[in-house]
Amino acid sequence: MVFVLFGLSIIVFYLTRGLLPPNTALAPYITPRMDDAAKLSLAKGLGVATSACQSFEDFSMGKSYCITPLWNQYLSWLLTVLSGNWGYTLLPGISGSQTTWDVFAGRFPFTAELAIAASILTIAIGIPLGIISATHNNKLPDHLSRIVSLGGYSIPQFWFAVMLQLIFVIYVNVNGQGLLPANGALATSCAICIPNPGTISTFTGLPVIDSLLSGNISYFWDSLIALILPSLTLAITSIGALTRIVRSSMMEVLRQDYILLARSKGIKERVVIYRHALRNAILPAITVSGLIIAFLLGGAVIIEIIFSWPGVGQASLSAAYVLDINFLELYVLVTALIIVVANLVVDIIYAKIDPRIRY
Amino acid sequence: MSLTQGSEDRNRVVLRVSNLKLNFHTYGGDVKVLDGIELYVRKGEILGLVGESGCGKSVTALAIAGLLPQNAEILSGEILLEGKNLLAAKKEEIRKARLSEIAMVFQDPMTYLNPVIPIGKQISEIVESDRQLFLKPVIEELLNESSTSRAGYVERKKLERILKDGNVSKREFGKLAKLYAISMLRKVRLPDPERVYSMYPFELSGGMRQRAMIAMALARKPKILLADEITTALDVTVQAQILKLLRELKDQIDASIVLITHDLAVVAEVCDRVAVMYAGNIVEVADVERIFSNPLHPYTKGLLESIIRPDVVKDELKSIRGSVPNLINPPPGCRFHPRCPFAFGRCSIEKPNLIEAEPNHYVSCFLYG
Amino acid sequence: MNQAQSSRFQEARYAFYLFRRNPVVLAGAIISMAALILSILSPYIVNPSLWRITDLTKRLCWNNHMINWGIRNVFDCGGSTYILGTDSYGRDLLKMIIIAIPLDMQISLEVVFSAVLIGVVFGSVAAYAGGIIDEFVLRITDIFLAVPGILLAIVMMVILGRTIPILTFAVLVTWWPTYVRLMRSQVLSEKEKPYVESLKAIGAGRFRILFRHIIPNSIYPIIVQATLDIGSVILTVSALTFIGLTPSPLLPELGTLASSGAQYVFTAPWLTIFPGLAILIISLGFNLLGDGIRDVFDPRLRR
Amino acid sequence: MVENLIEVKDLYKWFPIRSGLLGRVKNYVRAVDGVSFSIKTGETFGVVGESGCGKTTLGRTVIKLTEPTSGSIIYSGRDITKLKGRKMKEYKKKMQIVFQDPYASLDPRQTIGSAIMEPMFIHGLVRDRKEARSKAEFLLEQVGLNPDHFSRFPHEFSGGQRQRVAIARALSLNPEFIVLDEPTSSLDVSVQAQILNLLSSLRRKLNLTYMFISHNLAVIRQMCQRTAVMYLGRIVEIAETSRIFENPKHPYTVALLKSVPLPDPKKRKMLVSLEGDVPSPVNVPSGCRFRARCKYATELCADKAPELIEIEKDHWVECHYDIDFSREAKVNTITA
Repeated sequence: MVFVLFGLSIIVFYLTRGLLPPNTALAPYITPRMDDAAKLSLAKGLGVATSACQSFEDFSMGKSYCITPLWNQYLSWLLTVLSGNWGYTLLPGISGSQTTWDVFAGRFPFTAELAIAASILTIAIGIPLGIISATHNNKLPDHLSRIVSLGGYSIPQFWFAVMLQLIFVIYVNVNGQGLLPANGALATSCAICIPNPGTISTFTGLPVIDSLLSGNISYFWDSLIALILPSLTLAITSIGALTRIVRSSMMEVLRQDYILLARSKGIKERVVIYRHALRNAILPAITVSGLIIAFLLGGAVIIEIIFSWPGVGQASLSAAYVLDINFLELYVLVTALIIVVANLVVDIIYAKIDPRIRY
Repeated sequence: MSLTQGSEDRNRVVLRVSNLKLNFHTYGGDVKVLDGIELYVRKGEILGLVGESGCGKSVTALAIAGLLPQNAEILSGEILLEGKNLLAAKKEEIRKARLSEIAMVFQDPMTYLNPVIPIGKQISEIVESDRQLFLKPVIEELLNESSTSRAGYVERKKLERILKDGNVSKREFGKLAKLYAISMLRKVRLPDPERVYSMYPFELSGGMRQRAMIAMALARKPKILLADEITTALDVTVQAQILKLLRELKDQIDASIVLITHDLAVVAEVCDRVAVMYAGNIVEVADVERIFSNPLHPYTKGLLESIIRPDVVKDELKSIRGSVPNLINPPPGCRFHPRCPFAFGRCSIEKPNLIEAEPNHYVSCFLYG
Repeated sequence: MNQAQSSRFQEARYAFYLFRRNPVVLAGAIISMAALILSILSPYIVNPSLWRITDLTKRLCWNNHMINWGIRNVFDCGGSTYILGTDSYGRDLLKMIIIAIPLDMQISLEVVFSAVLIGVVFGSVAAYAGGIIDEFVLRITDIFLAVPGILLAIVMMVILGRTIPILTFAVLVTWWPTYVRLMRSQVLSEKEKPYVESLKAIGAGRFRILFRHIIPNSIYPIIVQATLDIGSVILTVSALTFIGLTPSPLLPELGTLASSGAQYVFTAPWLTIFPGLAILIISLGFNLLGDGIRDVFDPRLRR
Repeated sequence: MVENLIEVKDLYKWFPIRSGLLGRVKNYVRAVDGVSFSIKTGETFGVVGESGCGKTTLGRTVIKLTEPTSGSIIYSGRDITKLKGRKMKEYKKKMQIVFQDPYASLDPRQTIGSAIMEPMFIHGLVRDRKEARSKAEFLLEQVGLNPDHFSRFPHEFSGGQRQRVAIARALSLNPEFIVLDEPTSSLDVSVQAQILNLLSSLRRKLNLTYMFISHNLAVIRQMCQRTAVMYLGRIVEIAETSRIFENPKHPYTVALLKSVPLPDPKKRKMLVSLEGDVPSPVNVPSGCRFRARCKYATELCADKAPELIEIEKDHWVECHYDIDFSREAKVNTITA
């Protein structure tokens, strides 16, 4: 687990530092008032420039005597970053100098909210659909479910998003207003995004939950509605994937001898399916849920851009364009951390359900 | 048909299968698995159903229990359980029949027990599924047990009260069901049944799993127990234990047992009567002694001759020539005729009926009329 | 070799039977074949350099009266009928889509083919060698499986440049670990089978057993996964180009075409609808086919 | 000619049970736990025991399909225990094995012809494909299959036919010694007899030596000249087969024989002679490993593990006591 994060940090570091001019590493830490001498000492302080380096110009030109070896840079970067110093954000359109960490932390709850909502949709739709499909093998519900799931799995998310916007803005509208909002969560236009500052207090950072906890029902309702289209779009692919997995593992389990025995006992078919089959069939679905979380977090980038959702994904594209590498590194590592932790949780749940693993 | 007109005492027949024909649909064509099965089971007897793999003996059992796979199609026949035709019954009625009248025990209990549910729960869920139906048997069993054991005088009073009221909460019944399951585990001689109750199948040995599966069948107090190759996957010493258990249980419970096996030695050891199957037909039925001392059908003769005995050394082992026919295109007439040393013209044209060649000895072969 | 042919013939007949039994799968096969054939024939149908010719007087036209969009101010520029309208550069959208399909297919096939190759080699070697080699390969895949693919691709494309080869590479980087894992688990289960032991007994060497017997027997799930992934790669590639990571906004690539229309979605919806629909149909075709192949080659469903 | 084709001395095969991240060895499965015996040239040597007793592992270790943990295997006078690579290949050619499950022991994607020819190519026994093919067709005929079936796939055959293919394949290297690991236990009764007859006639015709592993006492009695009874990784009794059946000396052998049902309803017996199951080969009981199930067990049995001793000529028993079993119900009587 630590190994994964460590290995990943090397890859990301190489990609962002090894391939880009040394200046980019410095950029997040430079303040407007710095002169070249200050910049040079900053570079030395960050372990990018050698102590032998004479002028900032040489450093910027990438003169070899000025640049420390890459592994050295990596170690000092690791130290800097682990001490919590992620520098200032380079994202455009942000007033004042906000730190990368603050921007990330302010935006992250929106992404989390989206991913959580999509996970809930995936599970709530994917699993029942898979079961129905398996228990009605090669009958009408199976064919319908196959079309829905494979369709969901095949549909371009960006296109689905645009189509939803088109439908709800143009074709389905009430009093000239779209039925569902086509854009954005209910956040003030943001660098550090805060859901309507002042109207609700912050507990978890997730607007939907915070508004509920604050007792602001109308805000809760609005933010829930704003969540519908983006989370549905984000979930559509994983719903398809999960449905297929549940279907095939359910069909496999239904062919097992112990299902025949359960049926031979004369207990109700409902009990056979939900107690005897589902518990076994769900195991492969749990195994892939780690992958699904990775997929949802990654897919959030595109959805957030299309729906102007104020999460980290949306910011990541601008961050890439302005080479705000600290933001990107932070994003990749936090996401990877979530995925690794999710996989750990998956293992624990797996062992809970399958007694053979426990021993 | 002949079997129903025989010199059989009708009142003692619990289960009767007549003219059961069924096909399996496969991509290669329809497999004619059963070709008019005639069978009856008397009260309290152990009937051996013998035949080689693929002869349809397991399918017959599955048909009786209403557990045929989806690609099976029943063409004709009746399965009468105490006069009620199961083939004409509704799905729900057949399920109820499985719940209380027909119990099935399978071979290789590793794959037949649910790996993620504790053994005991797999037993108690049966009685818990129908409180009304099982209230009386459960409490009677528990009363019975508490009278033999020292424990639980207070329990006894409570049980009697519940029995009198005929009414119990779901929670309360859950507790009773657990006790009942433990008593069933004890009945099949599992050591330390309280502990086994909460164990998972993978923690038990093959013999213990087989016992647990028998306990599941007993829990229902069935009228018919279909035991499908229950000792095939076991070692000889464990097989001996299970066969002994089966014989003991037969005296204790009020059930008829159909023992499906390919092993004639097992049949000789425990059965009262034997039905021999070949390629989807019953070819011979008689008392176990008669079958072994005076087999009539050429297939039965061949089968008996090809048994390798631990007490006899032969120079050359005998076997039946040829191999089992493909049931997509079974031979016309008697399905055994291509392998039969006594076959004559009529055998390849006409199908012989099961006739009573001697009293209570039925055979389907033209050699006997 | 008459007998062998008859045996193989039976296999084929069985496969065909399973296909035929399921019309949905058959549809998938037809769509996938059509996409492949269209990719090959595309240069003969439409001049492949047509995309460079822009005519801003004909931008965002719709003169196909079969469809009424229900939108005001649809601009009809007359002339010959553009079945799918024109795009924001005045090019015939249908022709652009026909030019675009081979490009997307090519990227997708390259990614999938390379991923399969890497997966088969590293996966089987890891599983068969076991020990430290296995552990090492496994950890490396762990690292790559923990990266959100799109994000890594964005970073790579911004840093390394927005070109088609880098796009292909960026997608491949997150795609190969799945195949290594899949192949590894296949080989692991295959090498425990009794026939492998009987091969050892006749004195067959490790390489013969691995390459002649284990790999051919474990390849079917890989083929299924590859078929399914042809569609998925197209989805990922077009998503990346849709958000702007495209070599040129003029490039006839399905995601780019849809992207250039996204800003006009409320006035000229066809611009987004049809390229997206093309992606959907191709992807669906391969997914249906892959799903069908899985059923056909599923050993549990046989006999 | 050497009288003993194979001599096995003090053979051990322990499988490590690994666990945890670093794969540390936690315990061992003691599948074969100190076994010595010899097989005479030309005989059929039976190994009988219940599942998990280590008989299959023993068969595999003897032909070095798995490497022994310790002990020695002497093949016609030469110690082959430590041989590797090229030198071992020579001996591998002489020693073959036929497995239990004919459905799984053939590569499903390989025609049976190619499966039979493969060993010949590996060992360079044939000059070209043509020669290999004609030899394969000859082998098919020899095991009672139609040579025209050369290009068919395993799934087109029945269990008995597949076992014939497996035998043909084992024969393709002209071996001297064949381990038969439960060769008929997954077959039907009538087919079983055919395969056993085939094996007997091949042994006579080709001068083969068999090690016949089975749990089926009837088959062992029919096929083997001498028999070893295994229990939990050790041989508890070795003698001529008729001696084992008529005058068994180990309580386990007696119990085993008494558990076998006879196909004769007039000879019904109370079968049960042993309670409980075989203990796990991971936690082997101290002293005599059979004592927990043995009704004759004493304190001595718990304290000290018995050694395999020769109580009569060529009759070895691993028991502290010489128990008189004549009062036990007569097990089996010869009638033919």
